[in-house]
Amino acid sequence: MQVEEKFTYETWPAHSEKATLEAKNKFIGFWLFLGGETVLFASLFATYLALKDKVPNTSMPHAKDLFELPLTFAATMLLLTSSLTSVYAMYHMKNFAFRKMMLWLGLTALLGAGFLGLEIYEFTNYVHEGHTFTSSAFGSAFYTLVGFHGGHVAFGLLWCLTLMFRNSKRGLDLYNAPKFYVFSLYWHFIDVVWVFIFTVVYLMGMVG
Amino acid sequence: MSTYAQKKGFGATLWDFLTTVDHKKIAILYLIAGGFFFVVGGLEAMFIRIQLAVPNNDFVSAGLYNEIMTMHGTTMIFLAAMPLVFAFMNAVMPLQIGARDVAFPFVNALGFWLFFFGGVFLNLSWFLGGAPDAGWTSYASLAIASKGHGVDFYVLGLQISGIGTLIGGINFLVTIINMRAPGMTYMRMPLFTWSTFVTSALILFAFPPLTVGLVLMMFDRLFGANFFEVTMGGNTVIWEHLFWIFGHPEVYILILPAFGIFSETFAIFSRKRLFGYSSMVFALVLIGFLGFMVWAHHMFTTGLGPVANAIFAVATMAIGVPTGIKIFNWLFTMWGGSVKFTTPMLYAVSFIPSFVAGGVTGVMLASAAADYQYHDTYFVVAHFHYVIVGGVVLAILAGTHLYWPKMFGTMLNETMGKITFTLFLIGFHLTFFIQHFLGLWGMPRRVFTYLPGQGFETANMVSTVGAFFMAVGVIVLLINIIVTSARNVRVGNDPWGDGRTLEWAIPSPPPFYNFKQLPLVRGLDAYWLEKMEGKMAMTPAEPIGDIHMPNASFLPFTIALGLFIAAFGAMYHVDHKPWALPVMVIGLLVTFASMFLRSVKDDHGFHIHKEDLIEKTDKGVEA
Amino acid sequence: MKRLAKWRLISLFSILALILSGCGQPYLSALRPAGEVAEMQYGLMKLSTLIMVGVIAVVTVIFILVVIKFRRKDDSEIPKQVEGNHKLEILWTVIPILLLLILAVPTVADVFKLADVGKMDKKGAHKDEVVVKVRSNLYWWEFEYPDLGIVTSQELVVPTNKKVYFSLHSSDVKHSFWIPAVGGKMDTNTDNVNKFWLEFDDKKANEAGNLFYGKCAELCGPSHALMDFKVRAISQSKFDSWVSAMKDVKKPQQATSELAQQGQKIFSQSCIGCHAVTPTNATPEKARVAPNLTNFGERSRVAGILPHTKEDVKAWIKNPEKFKPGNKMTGKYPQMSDQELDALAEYLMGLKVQD
Amino acid sequence: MANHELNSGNPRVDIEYRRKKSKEEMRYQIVSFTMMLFLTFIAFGMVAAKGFSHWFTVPIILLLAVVQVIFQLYYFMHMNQKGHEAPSLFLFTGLGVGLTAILTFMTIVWW
Repeated sequence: MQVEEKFTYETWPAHSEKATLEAKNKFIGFWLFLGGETVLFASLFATYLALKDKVPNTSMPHAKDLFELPLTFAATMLLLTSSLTSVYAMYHMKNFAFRKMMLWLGLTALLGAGFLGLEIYEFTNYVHEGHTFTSSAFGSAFYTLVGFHGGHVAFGLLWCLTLMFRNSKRGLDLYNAPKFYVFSLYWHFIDVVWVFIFTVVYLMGMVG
Repeated sequence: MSTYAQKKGFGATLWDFLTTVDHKKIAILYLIAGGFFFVVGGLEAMFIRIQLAVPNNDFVSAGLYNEIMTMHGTTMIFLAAMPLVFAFMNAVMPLQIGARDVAFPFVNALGFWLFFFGGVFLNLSWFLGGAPDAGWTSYASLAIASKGHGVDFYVLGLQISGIGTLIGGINFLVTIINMRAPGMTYMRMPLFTWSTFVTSALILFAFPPLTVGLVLMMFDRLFGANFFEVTMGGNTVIWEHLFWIFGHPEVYILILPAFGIFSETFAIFSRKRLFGYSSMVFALVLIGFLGFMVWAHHMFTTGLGPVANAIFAVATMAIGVPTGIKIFNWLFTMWGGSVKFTTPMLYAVSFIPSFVAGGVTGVMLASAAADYQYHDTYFVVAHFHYVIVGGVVLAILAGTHLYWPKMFGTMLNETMGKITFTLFLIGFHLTFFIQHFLGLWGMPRRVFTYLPGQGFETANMVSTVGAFFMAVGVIVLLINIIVTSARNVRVGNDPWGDGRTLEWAIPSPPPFYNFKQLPLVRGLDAYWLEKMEGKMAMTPAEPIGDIHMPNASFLPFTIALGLFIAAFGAMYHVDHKPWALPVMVIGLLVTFASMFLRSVKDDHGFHIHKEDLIEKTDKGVEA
Repeated sequence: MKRLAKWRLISLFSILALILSGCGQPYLSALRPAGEVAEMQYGLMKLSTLIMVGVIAVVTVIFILVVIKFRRKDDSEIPKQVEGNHKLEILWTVIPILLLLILAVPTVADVFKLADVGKMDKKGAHKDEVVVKVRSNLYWWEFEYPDLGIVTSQELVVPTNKKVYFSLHSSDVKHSFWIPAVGGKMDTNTDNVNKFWLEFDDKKANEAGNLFYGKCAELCGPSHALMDFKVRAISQSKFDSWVSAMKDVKKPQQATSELAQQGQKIFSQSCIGCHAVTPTNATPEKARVAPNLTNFGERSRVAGILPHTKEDVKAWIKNPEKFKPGNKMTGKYPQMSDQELDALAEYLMGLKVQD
Repeated sequence: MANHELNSGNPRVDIEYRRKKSKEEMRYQIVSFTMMLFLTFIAFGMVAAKGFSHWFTVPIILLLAVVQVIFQLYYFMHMNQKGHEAPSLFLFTGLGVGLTAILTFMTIVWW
């Protein structure tokens, strides 16, 4: 199959994300990369758990004193919903509905940006309470873990926007379909990591 | 090397190599760069041995010795052994499975340039105020306390080259999963391909912990974090764990490809299929799996407690079983065979006793209570040099001789090869055997000197003499390479005459598209099967058609270059140099701009047309 | 080829000669165990070596047979392509497992035995165990006896034929505490206190001249190689009298000779800020920034490495950097004239608690 | 669920079949999403309520997280479909390695 071939609704293949050899490679390669990312985040989680609440003096805030449930809940809702919107985008890609796909992708990016905004707001709050990157081992570990995730979200945003910008005039073909698909995998993976962050860092931090 | 290549000037050739995405050319780049760093690391080793030849020597100062010792370990592991292994993987593995290239040719080139710039960055430390001096393990308390920028060079250099290795690993995995020729099932893959597969999986899971460890140390040293700052609540043992979660699989990342090369060598020069193929594959996978369960045996004396020590001791011993299986399978591959002692075979044969010696001391070290005596002494130094030199380096030397004709189309001189072998093997045992005893007699490792009167003098002198044998052996190899390249006698498809796997079925060096028609694989040792039926070539699995090839690109180079530049900015940012931050930003911009360019500019590659392929066959230019 | 054979022979002989030349020095070698712990570890070494030599023997026999018997004689011969042999493969899977089990059982037992330090935390007046708090510093060692209330440096003094418990900690970077002849090592971490025990055999201590060598076994900086210490292992009664002699030093000893008195004056001007000359552990650890010199005159080495002579003391004080690069003493005190050095050395060599 | 072989020969039938399949998949995905929202509510609610003991809450919220992630992986990331053998092998191996690391860091890093 030629990658630049023009398709119609009828001829669009069922698995456009895996229709060519390049696409298959991309698909498997990205999953493997996610396997590696799992170990990366696990190492960061491990470090965080080992250094949780390790502060040089008792006057400094612990996890319990810092975190606020409503903020985390709002961030969680944003990211969860963005996961659903990117599922919708993939649904429309399958049906060769380019405009709709772009719409849902745009929504995904918007939700992601909202999440990032909340996270930045949250971090500035903590800094005011004396919990900074350099104030304690706990601080370093917290910002590194959550910041790594935030960095992934930011990179995902850039990626999403680049994809949308580059392909806005072109429409769907077998060259860019796997790209959109792989992006959606990435975005779901970010959500997976976040599920563990809000559970292990925030909720377990609040419980003590 | 390609059929399309005309006689070109130096500039054009250079540009060709800077932009190539061809796995065979990238293999040559890995071979050259890895070979260069191997010589650098070897020189460092010679300085170490000269310094230790006599007690209270002052050939190098204490501080400089620590830098040399650190760089010797780091260079040999990250910049010599791994890239050399990668060279063979790149050169041979796609051919062995009948693929036209790796899955991501662009990423393959990017991996090389990241490794290369990381290595160059690390070695620039010699000229920019001193190399890292905290040992290749760079334990946190000492590494954090280390003054100057040495450890920063270590952290940033390894980070850059580590990313290169990681994406290289993913690339090989996808290639093997997706791009095997028709009929090439998993259980028909040559053992070198299997070892590439398992090794790449280990890379995929082992490098992220290293990345995290390096990030933490970078944050601590450059950006004021407190992961390892005990007074701020930090903990240095975290580094030890992260490093060894990576570090132990790393040992297998090096040794498994060596097993692969030797498996091929034994089969080829015994003219016999590998004994117990399935159990060999099983053993490979098992070693890879166990490799992740044993890292804390490097930390027996850290004080993890008896429960942890006991568990990790027993788990470590378990690795002896699959390794033993492999040794006996190799022996029985030769049993009943028709063994020809070529240079690669000599390395393979001498590998068995050398590696067994290293392996059994490994089991001795696994016995935790006894390890309290061995730990951090010359016994350990002897052990890992027996495994790494007696395993990995011998394999690299064997592979160099074995695959040289496939990579360059000309054979290394056998006589000189055998001279190298003899000198190197004698030197190796002379250098390291005695070090077992030095350790047991009470000599700690990583000492820049020792006091007279402790009984260490003679043994150290013997060890130094041995090192010179090895050095001369390597020099002979270099001369061999120069002479061979100058003579440039061309060879055919199967220069050893006993090739068994697909890479020997096509010309040496192969055309840049590898296989004109993908071969049909009918069993293990596909080419051997055809030869036994009297055919001289593989049966094609497809009609001649257009071949899709990737375009060359300069972007891998610039992506890596950007990170290289940014690393300088990050490092000098702690000195409050006004230019540091701009340099970092510029570097990152170069990287991200290149990545952006890559994603917005479509790269559909090009096609070699069917007519061109047929035409050439008719003229008899390429088979 | 003949020359090569000769070389092989020579190297073989030299290695053999070295092995036969002994098992190292009695005061230093792990192969001359001088206590329960080292004995236990030596036992494991022997057991594992025995097993391993067995394995090597089997491999060697097959190896030699193969290499001799199956050389290619005829270039056209094609051997039979054997797939494998399940019986053989099971054999060389099961036997190694059994061999490893033989090694694993005593290993695990010993690991737990060596980690048994329950007795050291026992409280109360009847405590009979000797406990030593080891604190490692950039290139020197401090030994504190918390139950006895005394501190000494560089030279550990212990009673023989008795378990000595150690608690280990580092005050700067990670080091590792190792007395090869007496038992395996343990790291001194910056994060936590590690604990283990050793036992010093009386007879073996006598053979070793009652002085064992101790080493730092973890890379800790430029002078890692020179971070040696010594262990004076003496009988219980001698140990007791040493302890009471140490305890008797309530305030700095007064020098007797005129030269030494001069030296003492210099010492109290330039040195006492870091070096204590009383053995009490009343001062906090952080303030103890240099080796305690209470019984310096009785030690066997200067700075842990130099011969114990007046000349070496002078040379050391004159330029410590020359002997231990990167040490913390260099530059902490004013330059001294030869006359001052002479006086200082005289005073220091006179610092003895026992006659 | 989804099918690689679409060989009825009639494109119209194929399309309709595929549309139906996609719709069906979408329904599963919406159900998963609702479930995930629900589980998140429970988790946050348990912590907000503060009435439960630590030993009760922590395992439950961890379990809820695992269930959520399974929804993500199998429905949103399509791991329930064919052709995901290599992905799941590598993802779960990575998970195994990661969990070993986490277990270690929680047991033998501090004394």
